[in-house]
Amino acid sequence: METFFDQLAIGASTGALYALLALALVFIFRATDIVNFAQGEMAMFNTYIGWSISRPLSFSWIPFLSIERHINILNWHPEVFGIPLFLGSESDGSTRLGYLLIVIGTVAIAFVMGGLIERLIIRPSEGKNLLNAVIVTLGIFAIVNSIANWRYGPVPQNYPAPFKGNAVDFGLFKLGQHSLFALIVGVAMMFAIYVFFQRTKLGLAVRAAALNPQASELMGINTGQMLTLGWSLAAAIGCLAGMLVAPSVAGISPNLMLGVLLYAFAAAVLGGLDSALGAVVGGLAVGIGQTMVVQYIGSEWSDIVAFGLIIGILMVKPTGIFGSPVVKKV
Amino acid sequence: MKWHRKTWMLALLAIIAVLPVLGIACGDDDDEGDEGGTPATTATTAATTAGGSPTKAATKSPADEIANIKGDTTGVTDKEVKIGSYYAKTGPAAVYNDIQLAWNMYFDEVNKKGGIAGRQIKFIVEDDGYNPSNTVNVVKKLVEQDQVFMLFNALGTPTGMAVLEYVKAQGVPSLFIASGASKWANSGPTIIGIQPDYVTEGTVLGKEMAEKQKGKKYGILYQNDDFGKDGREGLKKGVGTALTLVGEETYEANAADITSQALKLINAGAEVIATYATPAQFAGVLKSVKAQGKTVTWYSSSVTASGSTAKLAEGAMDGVITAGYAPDPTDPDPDVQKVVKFFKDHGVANPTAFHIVAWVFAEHLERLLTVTGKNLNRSSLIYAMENVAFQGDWTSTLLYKPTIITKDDHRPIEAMFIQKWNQAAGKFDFDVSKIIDSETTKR
Amino acid sequence: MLEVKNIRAAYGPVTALHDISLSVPEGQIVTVLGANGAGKSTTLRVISGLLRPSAGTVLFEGRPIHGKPADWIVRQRICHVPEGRQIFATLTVEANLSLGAYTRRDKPGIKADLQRVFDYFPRLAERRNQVAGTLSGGEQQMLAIGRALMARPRLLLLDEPSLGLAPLVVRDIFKIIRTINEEDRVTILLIEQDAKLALSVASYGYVLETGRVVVNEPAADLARNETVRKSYLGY
Amino acid sequence: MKMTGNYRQGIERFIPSPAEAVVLATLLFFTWYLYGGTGNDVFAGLSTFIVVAIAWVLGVAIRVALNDMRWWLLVIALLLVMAPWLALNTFQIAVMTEVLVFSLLLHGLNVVTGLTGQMSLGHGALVGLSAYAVAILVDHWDWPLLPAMAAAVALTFAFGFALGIPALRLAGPYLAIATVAAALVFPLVLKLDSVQDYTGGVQGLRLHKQPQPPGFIGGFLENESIAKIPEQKKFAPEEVQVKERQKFAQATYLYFLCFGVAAIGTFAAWNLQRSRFGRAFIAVRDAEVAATSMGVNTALYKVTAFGISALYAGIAGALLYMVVAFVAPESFDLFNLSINPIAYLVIGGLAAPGGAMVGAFGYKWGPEVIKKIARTDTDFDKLQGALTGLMLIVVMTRMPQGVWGSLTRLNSFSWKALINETKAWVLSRTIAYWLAIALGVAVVIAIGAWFAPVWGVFAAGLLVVAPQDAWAGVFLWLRSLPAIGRRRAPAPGDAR
Repeated sequence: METFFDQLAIGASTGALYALLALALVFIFRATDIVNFAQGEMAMFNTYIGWSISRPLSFSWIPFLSIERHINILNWHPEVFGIPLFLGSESDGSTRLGYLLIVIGTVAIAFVMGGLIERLIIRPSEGKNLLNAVIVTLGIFAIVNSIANWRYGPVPQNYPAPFKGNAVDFGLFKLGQHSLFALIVGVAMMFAIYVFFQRTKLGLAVRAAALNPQASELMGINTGQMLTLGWSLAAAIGCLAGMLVAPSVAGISPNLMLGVLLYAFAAAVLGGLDSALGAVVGGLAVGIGQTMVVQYIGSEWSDIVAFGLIIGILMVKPTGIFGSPVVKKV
Repeated sequence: MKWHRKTWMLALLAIIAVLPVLGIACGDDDDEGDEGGTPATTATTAATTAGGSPTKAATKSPADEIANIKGDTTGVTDKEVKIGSYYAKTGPAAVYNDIQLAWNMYFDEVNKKGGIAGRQIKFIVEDDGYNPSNTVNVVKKLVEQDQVFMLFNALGTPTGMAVLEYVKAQGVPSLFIASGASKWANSGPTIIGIQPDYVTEGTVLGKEMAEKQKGKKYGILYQNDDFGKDGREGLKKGVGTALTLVGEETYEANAADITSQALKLINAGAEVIATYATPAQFAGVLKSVKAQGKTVTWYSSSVTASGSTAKLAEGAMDGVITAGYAPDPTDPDPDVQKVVKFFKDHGVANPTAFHIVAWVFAEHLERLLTVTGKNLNRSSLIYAMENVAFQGDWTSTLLYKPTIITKDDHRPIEAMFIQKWNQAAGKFDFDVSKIIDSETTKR
Repeated sequence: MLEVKNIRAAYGPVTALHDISLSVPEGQIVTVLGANGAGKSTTLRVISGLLRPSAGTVLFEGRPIHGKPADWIVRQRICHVPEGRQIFATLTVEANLSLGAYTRRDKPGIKADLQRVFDYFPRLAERRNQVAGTLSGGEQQMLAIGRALMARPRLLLLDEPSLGLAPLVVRDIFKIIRTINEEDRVTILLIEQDAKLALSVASYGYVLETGRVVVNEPAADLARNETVRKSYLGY
Repeated sequence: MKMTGNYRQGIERFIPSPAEAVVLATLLFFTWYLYGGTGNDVFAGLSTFIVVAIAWVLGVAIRVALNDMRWWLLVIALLLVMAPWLALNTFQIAVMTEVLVFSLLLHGLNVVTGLTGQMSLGHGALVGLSAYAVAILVDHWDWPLLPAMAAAVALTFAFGFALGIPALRLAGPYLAIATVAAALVFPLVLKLDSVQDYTGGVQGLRLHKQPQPPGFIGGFLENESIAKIPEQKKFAPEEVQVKERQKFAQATYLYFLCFGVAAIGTFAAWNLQRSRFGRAFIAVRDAEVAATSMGVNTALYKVTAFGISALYAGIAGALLYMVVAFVAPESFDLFNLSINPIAYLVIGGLAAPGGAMVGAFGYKWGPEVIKKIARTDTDFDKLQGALTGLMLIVVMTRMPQGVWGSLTRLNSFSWKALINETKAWVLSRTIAYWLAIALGVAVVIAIGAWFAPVWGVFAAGLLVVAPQDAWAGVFLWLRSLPAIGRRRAPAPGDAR
């Protein structure tokens, strides 16, 4: 039984990572009706940006300001559970931005970049064949991947995890602190997305713009802005996902998301592409399913069974477990 | 003029009738034609490549003999020699691309000093994305379009396997292949690997386990490809019956997380886990197993034996035992540090173990080309490699034992050592006197 | 209130409107009649900003609105109930209605208007939590009109509200259209195939033929007009 | 196919349409690339300019001389027949052979995606299934190649029908992911310990005996006046030359084998589209419910579409194994054979046999050209992916119907209309807008100054993949950008 719970815990922590990216996929699908293949790569690139700003700070570019004096100015180091929020001193004496600042900064950059991508690349291809938009996202995939490969190199880099301590003991099983954090973020995000789409006017407008752009314009909704907002928010969610994936897979590399994206797709589809709850449930199901297959069937069967099951479930429920049925129009 | 459907059909039927039908209809008799045809061509090649050297070797020393061997000089001029290679520049295997960049830096330096025997060394490195069907394409391009003289240090086992027969049939030397498959050692004169093969390496690691961990239970965790499967084979051979095997687990190269496999082994009672995994995955599993509060002794392949893996593992690598054949950049040895400085001077911020091995590989090629000298052709090159260049005590500056290559021994680097990562000191601990010449472990 | 002057518009190479001018005085119902393809819907699309005219002007209270984006025009409180209703099929009735009030910020006002729409269309109140796609054709038309009312329009553009509906339902809807016009003082530009019905509520009428205005007269005169009677009224 | 409508008059006759320019520039770039053009020199960009200029002139010449698309087809067919002699070496013949093989795969995809509107991202598995079936039959049971290929194609065809059944229940993205799952599982199954004896596991399977040209054909092709050997080997000893000639004969023979099959396949695809079947497929795509009510058995047609496309994929797989003579699980990764073909099909042009041909050409040659451009610096070759992505995006946004689609709509492009629209667009913006753009440009330039290579790569990429953007001004692209904060208000002509 201990084995079972151990595997359950590991599966849940991998599943949490799938769920995070799946949430971004669900978000963009609901907001724009597009299946975004570049979601993982955008997340990867934004994570790299997070990585760049998390490196030791150098203040040498500020004239007439010694490092010490500068740090004294910002010498306010509030901590939550031992994580420096704004600035932290490392054991080697260097100063880094605190985790909270890194997250805020990176998510902000991701938000802007998502919007820019929508405006500059997706917009011109809009209103044509849906397949075109999908191919454009494949193009973004290739561009982002190769720019990351070129700027940062293929070698994995260390990425800071907010919680580094030992696993939390739940009696039956232990869950790594970071995995627990990822799970909590995932569930919180799921609720946030639910509230955004179901309970806010803006979320409703975003959905309407995706459902029927023309009618939305007649409601006074600026559909262009809604699409941009959808991409921005999806990029921000993906970026959060990337920042949580990177520490758990031992570092960030341009291929960070290759091992996650397909499972995230599987998770999103399994749960139903338009359901945030489905993304989380699907992510956990895929993650736990994989570990259970490793434990009880054999490791070489893990992906075969996982993907086979997804096909099987889709046969029974064609729009995933929580997905709403597709409306066929005449 | 109007094109009716009939016209189209007639035109197409004509094509259909003339070309493939005739061709395929006759396709069956080429069974015999082929048997007859291929040996004939091979015979011609053999005549050109061998050049009658063995008979004359008796009168002159092998070194003098090189100058007289005639052979295929494709890709060689007086000023330049064109050498091809393929690496993955994208995808998960792109981490190894640093090796190629590093030996390019090495030869840039050589070229600046006038090249070798008056020739500039020009590399054409193609990107195959570690996909064997792409490799077939890029090697065809290198051989048939770019007309390279030879292939050097091409990356990968599945990729190499895909083109092995083609490269052999074309008579293009493919030397010092960057892969630890045991197959290279017996694939004919024109093919040779460079590093200790994974079966041998696994055997060395397994013997170490048999010695130090006698009577315990162990499990194997390996990547589901040639690399992992060769390693597994060697490990099992080396361990023999000294330890009890509780399970073998595998994972796909792009897996995000392989902790589940490790936990299965630990929960089955394994006290020792031997892994054939790549650095990122290995570091990940070390970290999460540690976070789960489980303790286990890790043995791992030379692929993960580097300070950068330890960095990724964030302290969880302490005490991991690996096999190795080249030093890590963290090694304080002055020769190693000189090489590290060389790469730092060439704009590499953090030279890794890849840069070290690239240096070693490059030295081998430089040695071979230097020994072959002015009369460079495919036959003389192979002759020089098998009979002159790596016979005595020539040792790469970064290795501990001489490299030996003969006609019957196509395993260049064979000396290995066992090392243990020391987290506090930030380097590997190992005993130079205890270097295992895997010559002894040869099958 | 609305002044359309010499507009011209095209879909690709096909010119749909050659030269249309019409005006809608405040507080009245103006109807546009015409056969299929005469350019009625296109005229409305130009007014509501879904289509940019290639020439001509559209003035709303003396200010030009042509070429402005649709969502800006909605904020001038010109609401368009499009042909084919265009409701959000997968959203609930209530969500559809609240989208109608997207441009408004006054919560109490929205609430009151919601109540008013439910008063007009009690069927919608019964089905407020139902997914709009499951409503019947008549209910969907009610929803589309109700949704437009949620924006508290000053000018309402109605495109064929009777299309595909049972005669009884049509009568109900036209009753409400008149109420909206009289009680809420909403100016209405109505497009209708059923000329008799349209002329019964309208005060002024235009007849379009292949993208041109051929007749414009007060509704009462129009009903008496020989050609109109022959081609559109059928007697 | 005959170009109809009012033919362009006056000065406009001398301006190639965007699609035409792209195709011509690409063709010319190939010529330049094949015959000793150096992508390695710093002036690659400049050379490209020259090529584009030549393309322009040639475009005008072709437009004036031939205003009938059918002649283009004839020229293309002729070029294809001549390909082994136009190619410089056997490698290029081999690539052309693969172009033919892939055109079959794309024809198949076209039936499912282009005609029937079902997105399948799992065709790699079908290709692999067929290739492996041939390999196992030949390797394990010593079947002769030809019957093995026939059996494999039949097997794949049957399997395709089976794959079509899930398609009945799944829609859009769900179907896409289900097929992705199938494509992912396929190579993993090959590596299972239990089937390793047959599939060769990770090592894959090799074809030891590629078909040799039979006696007289071989003799003909090896003939000194027929066979081509590489420049570098012209002065080599006789036996080397003989060997090169044999290589040429072998490569050419394989090429024509595939040419025959591809010709039949293309013809069949072209016919299929115009047949009752093709129209039914399109009906299923465009209005499924309406089609059902008109008595079209949509289920049957969907499954048939999958079956036909599997037939094509099977033929492609069997030929691929014959040509490459090697299969391994890693060959069937998701992007290589499942996703990229779809991307290139859409680039070539959906729902048109010509589109599949163009797509196959781009699929095999695009990366070669991009490699050529990218290798101006060791650092640049890492940006190959970026160039490919840029090409996808530019084609998809500028030519939504694909290259072929744009070619067949040559007349709808009007230079005058473009200028008018651009003028209107410029005038409709405010000063603040232009200031914002200027600021943006300044920022981009600043970044460009920082990582200078970006400029070279992107400019070269733009020049080659979208010359119309390069000279018709970035305007074309800017025009498609919306005003700040909103979507472009629909212009007359935007069919909504």
